[in-house]
Amino acid sequence: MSVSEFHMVTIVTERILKEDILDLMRAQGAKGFTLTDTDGEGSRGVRASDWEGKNVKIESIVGAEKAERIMKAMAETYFENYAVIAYSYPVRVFRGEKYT
Amino acid sequence: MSVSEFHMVTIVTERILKEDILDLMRAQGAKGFTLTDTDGEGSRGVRASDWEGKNVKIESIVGAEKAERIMKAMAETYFENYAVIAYSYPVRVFRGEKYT
Amino acid sequence: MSVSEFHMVTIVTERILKEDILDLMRAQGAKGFTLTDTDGEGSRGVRASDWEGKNVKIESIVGAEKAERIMKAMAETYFENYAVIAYSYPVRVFRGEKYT
Amino acid sequence: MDALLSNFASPVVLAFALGIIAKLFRSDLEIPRPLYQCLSIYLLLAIGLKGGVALSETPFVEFAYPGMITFLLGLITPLSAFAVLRYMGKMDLVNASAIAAHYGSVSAVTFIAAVSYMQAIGMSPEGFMPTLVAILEVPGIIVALLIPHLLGQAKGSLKKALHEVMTGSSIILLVGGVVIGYVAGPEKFASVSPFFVSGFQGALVLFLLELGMATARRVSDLRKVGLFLVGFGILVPILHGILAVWLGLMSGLSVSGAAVLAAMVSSGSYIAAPAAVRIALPKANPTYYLTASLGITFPFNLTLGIPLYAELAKWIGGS
Amino acid sequence: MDALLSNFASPVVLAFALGIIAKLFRSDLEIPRPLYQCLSIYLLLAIGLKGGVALSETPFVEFAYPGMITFLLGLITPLSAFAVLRYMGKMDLVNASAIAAHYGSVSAVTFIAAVSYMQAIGMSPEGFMPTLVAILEVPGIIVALLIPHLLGQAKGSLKKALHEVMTGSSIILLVGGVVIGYVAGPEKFASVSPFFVSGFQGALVLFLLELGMATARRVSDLRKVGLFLVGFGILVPILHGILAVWLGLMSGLSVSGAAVLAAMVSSGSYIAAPAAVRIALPKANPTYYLTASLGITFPFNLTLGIPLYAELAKWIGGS
Amino acid sequence: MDALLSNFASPVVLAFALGIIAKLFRSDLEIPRPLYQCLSIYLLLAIGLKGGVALSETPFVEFAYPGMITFLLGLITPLSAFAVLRYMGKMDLVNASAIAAHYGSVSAVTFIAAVSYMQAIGMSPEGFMPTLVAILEVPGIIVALLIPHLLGQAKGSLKKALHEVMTGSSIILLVGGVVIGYVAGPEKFASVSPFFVSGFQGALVLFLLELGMATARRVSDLRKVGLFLVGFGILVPILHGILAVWLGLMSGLSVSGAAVLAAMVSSGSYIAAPAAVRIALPKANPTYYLTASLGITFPFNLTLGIPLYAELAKWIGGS
Ligand SMILES: Nc1ncnc2c1ncn2[C@@H]1O[C@H](COP(=O)(O)O)[C@@H](O)[C@H]1O
Ligand SMILES: Nc1ncnc2c1ncn2[C@@H]1O[C@H](COP(=O)(O)O)[C@@H](O)[C@H]1O
Ligand SMILES: Nc1ncnc2c1ncn2[C@@H]1O[C@H](COP(=O)(O)O)[C@@H](O)[C@H]1O
Ligand code: NA
Ligand code: NA
Ligand code: NA
Repeated sequence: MSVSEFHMVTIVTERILKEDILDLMRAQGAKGFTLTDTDGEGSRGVRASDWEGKNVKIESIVGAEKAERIMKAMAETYFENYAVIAYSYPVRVFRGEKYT
Repeated sequence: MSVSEFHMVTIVTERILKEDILDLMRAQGAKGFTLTDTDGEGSRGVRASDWEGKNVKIESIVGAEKAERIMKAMAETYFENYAVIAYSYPVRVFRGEKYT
Repeated sequence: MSVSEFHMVTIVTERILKEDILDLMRAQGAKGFTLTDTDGEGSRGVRASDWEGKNVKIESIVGAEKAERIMKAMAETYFENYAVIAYSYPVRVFRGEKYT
Repeated sequence: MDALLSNFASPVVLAFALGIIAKLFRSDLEIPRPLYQCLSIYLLLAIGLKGGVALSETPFVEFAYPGMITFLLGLITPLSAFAVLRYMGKMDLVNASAIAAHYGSVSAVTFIAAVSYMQAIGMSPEGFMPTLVAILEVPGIIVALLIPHLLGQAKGSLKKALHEVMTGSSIILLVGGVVIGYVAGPEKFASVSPFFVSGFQGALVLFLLELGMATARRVSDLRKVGLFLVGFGILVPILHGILAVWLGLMSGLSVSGAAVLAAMVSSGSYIAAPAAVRIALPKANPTYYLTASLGITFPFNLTLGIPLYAELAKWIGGS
Repeated sequence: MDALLSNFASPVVLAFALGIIAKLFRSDLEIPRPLYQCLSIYLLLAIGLKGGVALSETPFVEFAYPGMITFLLGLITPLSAFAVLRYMGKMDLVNASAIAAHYGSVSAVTFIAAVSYMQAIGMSPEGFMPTLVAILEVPGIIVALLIPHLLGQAKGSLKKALHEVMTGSSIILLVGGVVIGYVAGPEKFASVSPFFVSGFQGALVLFLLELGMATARRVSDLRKVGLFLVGFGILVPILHGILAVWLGLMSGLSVSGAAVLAAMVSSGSYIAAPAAVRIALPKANPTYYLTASLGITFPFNLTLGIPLYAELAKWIGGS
Repeated sequence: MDALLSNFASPVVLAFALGIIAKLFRSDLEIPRPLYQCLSIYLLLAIGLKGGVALSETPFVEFAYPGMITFLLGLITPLSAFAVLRYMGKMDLVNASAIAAHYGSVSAVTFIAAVSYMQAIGMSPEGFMPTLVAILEVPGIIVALLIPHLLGQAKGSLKKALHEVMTGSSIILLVGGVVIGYVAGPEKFASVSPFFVSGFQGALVLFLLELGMATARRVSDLRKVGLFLVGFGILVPILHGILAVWLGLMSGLSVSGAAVLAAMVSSGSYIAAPAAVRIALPKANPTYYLTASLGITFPFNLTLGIPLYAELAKWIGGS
């Protein structure tokens, strides 16, 4: 079984944006997601999610190119108005077909 | 204090397999785990875990060789029939003795 | 928009130390955190957190130098007496100004 | 007809409908998973406790036949369900067994809904009925899982699955509740009865709100499972229901007891069975078994099935 | 004065105070988020159910005028709040609209506290009042959000925000509860009433404990929002309250019904409105709207506002 | 003997047993952590409230002596426990202090179980007993933690630990509940009483199910802690219990009040103390203090200790 390198794109954001961001990522070709409830503290103050539940972390393993596209789309759409961070790092996976 | 490089092996899978997979990883020499409840969406459709609770993410820091062994064992045992992904990435740690 | 490399410093520890460790990290210059509830198993046996709730994972994206400083301070202050692990890995981010 | 309308107007059925509607309108309403788990724990334990207390007041002879008949139905129904799926539906062995395991077991909520319905129309089923739920929970799953394992076609571990079904939370809570209720008896139970009895129907409303949402999530899978399974999910429960009414009356149950037994026997499990099947038959497709038991049979029983079994029991029981 | 002291000594107000004190002492007390969510679901559904049952027993004519007046107040109050903020407070368009949306909607807990207060002083507001909460929940938010969108100054999606507010969990639970209660009627409701009625006040104690802690977390933001907003959060509710008492009495509500209506109308939403505003007006600063509605108006109403509206209603209603 | 058997058959003790059995059979039954937290919050607040209401009806003189005696016992018991551990058990200073802190404080659940037991055998302890729980919660922990800090052998922060124990959730809820109950008084408490009183025993059943599972998880540690600690966990509580019965009766408590006081004093804390010890004495081994208080003393008290203290009180009290 062959090992290959992909990119883990991670978004941490307000709960309220979850569905929107998943749509954006699907549109850029992400095939799967792992979602985790998180709390957070960042450069912005309080926000509505106090009441709607916590932040959500969205993780998706994708190819290098898709990773770039998702990060870019995120930055353009959300960075100005919403509490959101995005980062990526390389991961090694088995059965890479799954993620492309 | 010396810094050394290890591998973070991460498994995301159905709740129902948790104990089995921890056993497999212990058998391959993993010394500790961090477990997180997660939700997920992947290439498979609905599954029983709708009712038993969510996915679980299992993270374990191990040496390079053990990482390879765990990933392989996972792929052979579970990839065909179960909803599971496995990936790994290098991490830097202090007090590396702990993980070997 | 420019991409830059930062370090993700991750701490997994007993719930009871959460506020203390956040203070330590803020003192070393961390600007934001993502907190996740986790369960865990490590080299130590049972601990008080059985009753106070689970482990907590603290993630913070910081520059290389701060990462080093945080890891060191953690090792000196907590490794002896408490259940805690710390590791770091490089991540790529957009809008890097946020983390410095 | 009146009975039917009255059933539709019960808070429990209406809450189920509200859950479905909320999902259809894409509401962000969510029952937090811990609440759902708490409600399950509470309802199962409460059922067990009440059954145990009632059992402690029932002479053994009164309970013996209904208990045996229930056990028997737990052995028969998975086989009949399997036969229909495999030979009429031409379904593959593994999926047929997986679905059969669900219909061999029982849905506790259908049971509760049936009891409430009977009480609402002024009839009172035997107090020990919850004990029958505990008896019906396990055997059907085992019988169905044995089929592919005996034929050597399974891939998972039967042993693990058996352990899972025998020590799964639903059976521990049900059986544990029965034992606690039986040992404590009515007097000692009195102190906990406000919590477990008075609050019961209200807790059920919240539970059915969640079940409604879960059902709605499953509706989109109806296309995937095909017309045969939809028919199966309605007709086989009716057949099982008729059988249960008949055997139940023969075993000495009252008319309303037989109707409740029919609801139990006809229902498909969606808590104990899925967990066991996932382990014993990993190749079985959850879309089939969950959609059948939760997406088809459960709403059918809740709305039409239960009144139907009640009429059947009155008719056969001649009252 | 006596009434005031008595209000301060109610378990619900005391629990609120306990929550504030716990946070001031930096206690690690935490209401687990799932419990907070459960309590919200329970309280909203219970309010709806009780309102629906009462409505099923109310002749349409009795309800028609109060219903219309409430709707009208839902249209007027966001505009008056906006006017004060924009023209007296010189607040920018987006933040003024965001705050106005909160004061156009309603805080369900303030409503409950008002009803409890009335009952404690021996008066009984109309049973259908909860239905008015449902009527008041939505229109004010929509009116306020329309302002910047009509002026082309918003950045978020009005369509998404409207969907959010129409299908948000609070409105689904309130309206769903009213419909279920109305269809089920008092007889079928009886079985679930121990859960939804007897437990209500106690559940409220836990909820206010959490609200107290949430309020305390917000107190440190008081400096940030400035004196104008503090004044706004006290005076505008009083004005809205007077208006509501007057219109409520005109519409045929009893004295205590008018007082409860005043509490509702004067209150600021902190569940439905924040979610909608976050989507429709992402540039609005949550510190302003949350601090005003939760940090200022809510504690004011809970302690001083409600007794004040009651006195006003008695005085204007001439009883 | 009869009393003993009857104690074993109470739903609360049976639920504890069910929890142990579930874990022994490796059931996957799990009480979701938020439910466990909710139950703790509910039980502690309910205890406080009931105590406060009762206190508001008690003349000060009746309460003064029992209150002082309880405080005194909070100072003595950690010292006696420490002496036994350090000089008879040759335990190191830090672990001896850590365990002593637990036995200086109190287990709220043991208290509740004792009250229920008394009521079941037809006796009624004073209504203000819960206030004594609040008095007993803190001082013992402080005394025990001071020992190694005075000797300069501690490594953690005493200041942080004191803050933790004074503002920990259990003390906030207990004391807060007492104050709310006292201020509200019996009349205003009536509205929340169905929630906090009627539901209490049932909620306790769920809580003890979880405690049973927690105890079972600890049983495997029994080997690790050695025979001395097992003996300590049974004998020292009995000694403390005798002392408490005697002082309790002297202070004017009724026979059943003295028995309940004995159960409280003899019990080891497993909520407030572990948190404080973890901070003040990080080098202490949790296996020792948790196994002793939760794995040995709690089950002993729940099953044998409470009936024993009751007999002792009857015998010494001469009734
Ligand atoms: N430096 C950081 N490291 C890790 N997580 C962060 C960091 N900054 C922000 N976050 C997360 O991103 C969320 C939004 O951040 P912000 O937009 O800065 O308020 C926060 O609530 C945190 O969960
Ligand atoms: N591309 C992906 N990125 C991140 N997580 C994934 C991805 N694909 C699958 N997962 C996770 O793995 C679980 C099982 O995936 P699957 O076997 O594809 O259904 C999903 O529920 C997700 O939590
Ligand atoms: N090798 C490991 N890999 C991942 N997480 C670990 C590892 N070792 C310990 N942990 C986590 O760190 C916590 C404290 O570890 P310890 O101090 O070894 O008891 C554990 O409860 C786990 O959550
Ligand atoms: Na069945
Ligand atoms: Na308003
Ligand atoms: Na003690």
